[in-house]
Amino acid sequence: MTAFKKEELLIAAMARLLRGTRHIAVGVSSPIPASAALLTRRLSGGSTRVSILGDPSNTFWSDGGKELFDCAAQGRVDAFFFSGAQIDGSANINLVGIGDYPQSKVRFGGSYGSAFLYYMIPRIILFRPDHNARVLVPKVDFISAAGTSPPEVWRRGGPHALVTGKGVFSFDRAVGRFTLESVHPGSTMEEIKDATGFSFDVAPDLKETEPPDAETLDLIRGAVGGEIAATYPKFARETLGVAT
Amino acid sequence: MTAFKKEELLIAAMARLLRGTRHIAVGVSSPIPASAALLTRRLSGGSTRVSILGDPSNTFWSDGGKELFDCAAQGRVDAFFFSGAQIDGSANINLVGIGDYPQSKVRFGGSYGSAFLYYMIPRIILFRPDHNARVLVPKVDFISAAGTSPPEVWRRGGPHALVTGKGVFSFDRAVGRFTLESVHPGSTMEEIKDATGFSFDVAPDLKETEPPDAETLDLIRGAVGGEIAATYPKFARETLGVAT
Amino acid sequence: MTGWTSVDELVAQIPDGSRLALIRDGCGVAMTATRALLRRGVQGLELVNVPTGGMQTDLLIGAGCVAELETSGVSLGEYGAAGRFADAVQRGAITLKEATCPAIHAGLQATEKGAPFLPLRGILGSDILRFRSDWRVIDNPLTDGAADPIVAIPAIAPDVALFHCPMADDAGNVWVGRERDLVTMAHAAQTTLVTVERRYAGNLYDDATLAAGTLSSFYVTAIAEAAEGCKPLGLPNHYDEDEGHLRAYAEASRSDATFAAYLDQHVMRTEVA
Amino acid sequence: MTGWTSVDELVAQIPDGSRLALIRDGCGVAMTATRALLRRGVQGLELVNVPTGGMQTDLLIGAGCVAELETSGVSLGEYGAAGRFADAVQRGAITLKEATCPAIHAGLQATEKGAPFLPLRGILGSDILRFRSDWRVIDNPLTDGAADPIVAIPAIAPDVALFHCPMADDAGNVWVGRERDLVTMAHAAQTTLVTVERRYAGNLYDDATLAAGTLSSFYVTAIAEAAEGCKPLGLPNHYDEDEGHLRAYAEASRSDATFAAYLDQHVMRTEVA
Repeated sequence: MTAFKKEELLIAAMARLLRGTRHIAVGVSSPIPASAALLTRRLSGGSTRVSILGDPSNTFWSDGGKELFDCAAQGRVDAFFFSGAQIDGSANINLVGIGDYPQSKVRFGGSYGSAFLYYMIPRIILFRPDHNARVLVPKVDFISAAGTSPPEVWRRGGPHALVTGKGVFSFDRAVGRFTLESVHPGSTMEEIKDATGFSFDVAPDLKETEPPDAETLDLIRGAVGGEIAATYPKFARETLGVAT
Repeated sequence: MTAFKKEELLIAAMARLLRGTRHIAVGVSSPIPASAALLTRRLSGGSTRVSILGDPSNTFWSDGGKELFDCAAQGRVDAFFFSGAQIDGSANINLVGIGDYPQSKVRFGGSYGSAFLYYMIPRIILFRPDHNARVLVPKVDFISAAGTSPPEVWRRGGPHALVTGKGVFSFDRAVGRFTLESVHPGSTMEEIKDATGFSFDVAPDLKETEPPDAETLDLIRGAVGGEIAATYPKFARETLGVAT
Repeated sequence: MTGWTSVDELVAQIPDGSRLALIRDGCGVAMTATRALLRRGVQGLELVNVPTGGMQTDLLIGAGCVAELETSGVSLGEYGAAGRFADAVQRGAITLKEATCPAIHAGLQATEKGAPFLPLRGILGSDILRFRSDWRVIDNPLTDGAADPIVAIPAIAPDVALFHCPMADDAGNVWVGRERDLVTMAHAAQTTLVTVERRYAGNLYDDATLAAGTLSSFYVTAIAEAAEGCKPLGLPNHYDEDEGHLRAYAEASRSDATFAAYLDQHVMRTEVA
Repeated sequence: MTGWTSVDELVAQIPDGSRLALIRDGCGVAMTATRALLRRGVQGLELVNVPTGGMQTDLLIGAGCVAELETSGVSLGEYGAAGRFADAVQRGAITLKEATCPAIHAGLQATEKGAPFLPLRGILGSDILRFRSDWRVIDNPLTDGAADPIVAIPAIAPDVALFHCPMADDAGNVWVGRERDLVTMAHAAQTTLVTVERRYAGNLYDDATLAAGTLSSFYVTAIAEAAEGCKPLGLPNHYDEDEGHLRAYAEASRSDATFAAYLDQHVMRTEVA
């Protein structure tokens, strides 16, 4: 097996979660999600459309910043990525602050579009490379966007999976719980349990996260790397080894 | 006094009603209102803006057909003109049909934007050159847009005046009635009463409609005629005597 | 975007019974495509005029293709009344959803924004409201109890939007220019079909000036080339309307018999350049 | 349109206490004008980020010019946290109206359309809603009784909109290109102030291609020329952001003292080309 970096594993793992989507949108400051989206487009033979906010060559917006939200509301965005300063076991995310709102102990940027997109886009992938109990908490201090909603609330979208530096979780919206589906090479289930502040289920067929095969690595380091360099030159150069 | 045509009298009379407006919009198929608006712009020294639907050199719209309505909703249109297949004494207008709706005996085009603009634009001038009891009726068969509203209805706009081929009426929104303010040269108050299907008040100082003076006629036949010829060449040529 | 195709293949993507959104005169009425649709013998259309109709709507009604019409008004402008429209309404041959221009814009924008309705000022007191059982009067929820009625306009969700533009590129991006209502229609419709004057060589997004007036291929289902595709109506900056033709159509639209003759002569015979 | 003026005269038209709408990074942030506004010592601004803020918002907050901020998020992007924003929030020095991006768009569009509110899906269950006493949850009036809660976003009515564009013509028409949010801002605001890279010789409406990306002078109060007016931020197709400057700003924004030094050095001294 070819050697691979953790970032390459994450890109490949997220691309598997994106399979079959027609349109993936990626927010700013997201080199790994953007790479996963571009890899998905490559693997789809170009049929998957990718919109990368802030990359003019990969965006078709011509109706202002509202177009992403309108587009998602029309059901035309299939997948998107969120991070979270905190994520809890009900898939609530906190992008606002730690401690009591509003005078939080730590203040982050804000909820951005999450309080809308989480309800509109079918496959939201939560992504947080650093997997620890300060991030993955029993209950978030501020709910920027709720993981689940009562039945009377109109909702098309929601959490699909959580990808961290240690493993991949699926999320069951009916039950409102995460299930650990795979553990990354080098991590263990025990380690994940210790580093996770919320309780979760474990898949009966818990696997090791499938490493990227040689062909996938070639794509990541080649075609995808070349494309991602337009927006993230440093990431392309230093992580994917692209000559920029 | 210089000889003038009926149309020139109407243009001058309407321009008096438009004095002091910042922005006049004019709909399609309205050569006399458009001429009155352009005359107002001339008399204002250019400070009054005129938007003529369908005339690219006199429109600034670049946000689609919705822009006129949004613009009026923002309070940025001060004056507009409506006609009416029927107009009643409460300033209700009917642009839809004569007889029982929907299978009217006579069917017209429809209400267009009237059901919105009548509520949004402060000075709506009703204009109907043919003044008779078939048009000016006790009660319209279909209210496309209501002349007045109960106090709880948000309303910035409404009927300001009615200009016909025989005279000029003002409209009192609090009372909900027209008042005859002036009678065109060649008409009489008796003739107007006979030709009007609704009851109206008469101004204590009822006057003859002031004919256009020589300077105004020069403007109408000169500068205004030249401008109106872009949209209404036949009108400019045959009525205002513009060489086109 | 499924790709570039012929006008006949384009209109084949408008199923009978579709809710079909059509733009108003002077903003890109796809007349060549409409004639192809008439020749196909489309049935049961539910037209949505954005926000008004003219000859195109009158033709489709006269030919018996229309089951329902949502409109703020139909006329032939300075050429007079839309005879087949008026006749069909008077005979009760079509279901008419009487509207007012900004309500149709608001309904499409509601769909564009994924909202079930948009609130709209005005309208109260108009008989339009009496006959629109789908429109609701609600109280402005922000007044804390003070009465402030306002009309909730339900979202309008067309199956298909059909219009004509100056150009599109190979990738299927369409240059709409100032006609932003076409953007709203495409956002609101499930399927968007476009005819264009010509193909643009290159990608419209590569030119920042053209990009400002471009609708992405993402919203476009199929495109066909149709030079002078608005005629006998006009396309701004390209060609004026054919006044003689429109005057003759206005005459023809006054009776079933004269309309049938027009339809046979100008529509049913195969389009010839 | 009152006309072309200087940057200092332009910002003189932003009264203390104004509700000021500002566009997000990368879409035409008027940084030269913002520095002039800071030098003027503006007070008590109620900022509306459309829909997010960056260095511009952080600067105005750090300099003590802001009483209230409506935003969906403030950060310096890849350069890190907006230090003065975070500090002011933690100290309770500004009133924060926490929002989410499409709610700010909807609020401006409500004003654009003269509607008291627009309904918006999502949001329910978010703590944003708990802290926005001005937002209301209503029942969708179209369901005939079935529960379907939806949030009513009140209209946002800025006193002033301030942004930067590539060019404007003598008549005051402004070429905004693809940045349609600027159009919405101008429609929603009472006063619209624009800085531009350069004057365009001629009338933008005379060119159908340029007209498609043009905001009419009708909506524009005043314009000033400010070459590189977004710097150290970027303007698409014109110049990139100044990474070194932004990195240094991010450092400076971490404390009052370092921020004060930045402000003195880069803002308070008269702008030099």
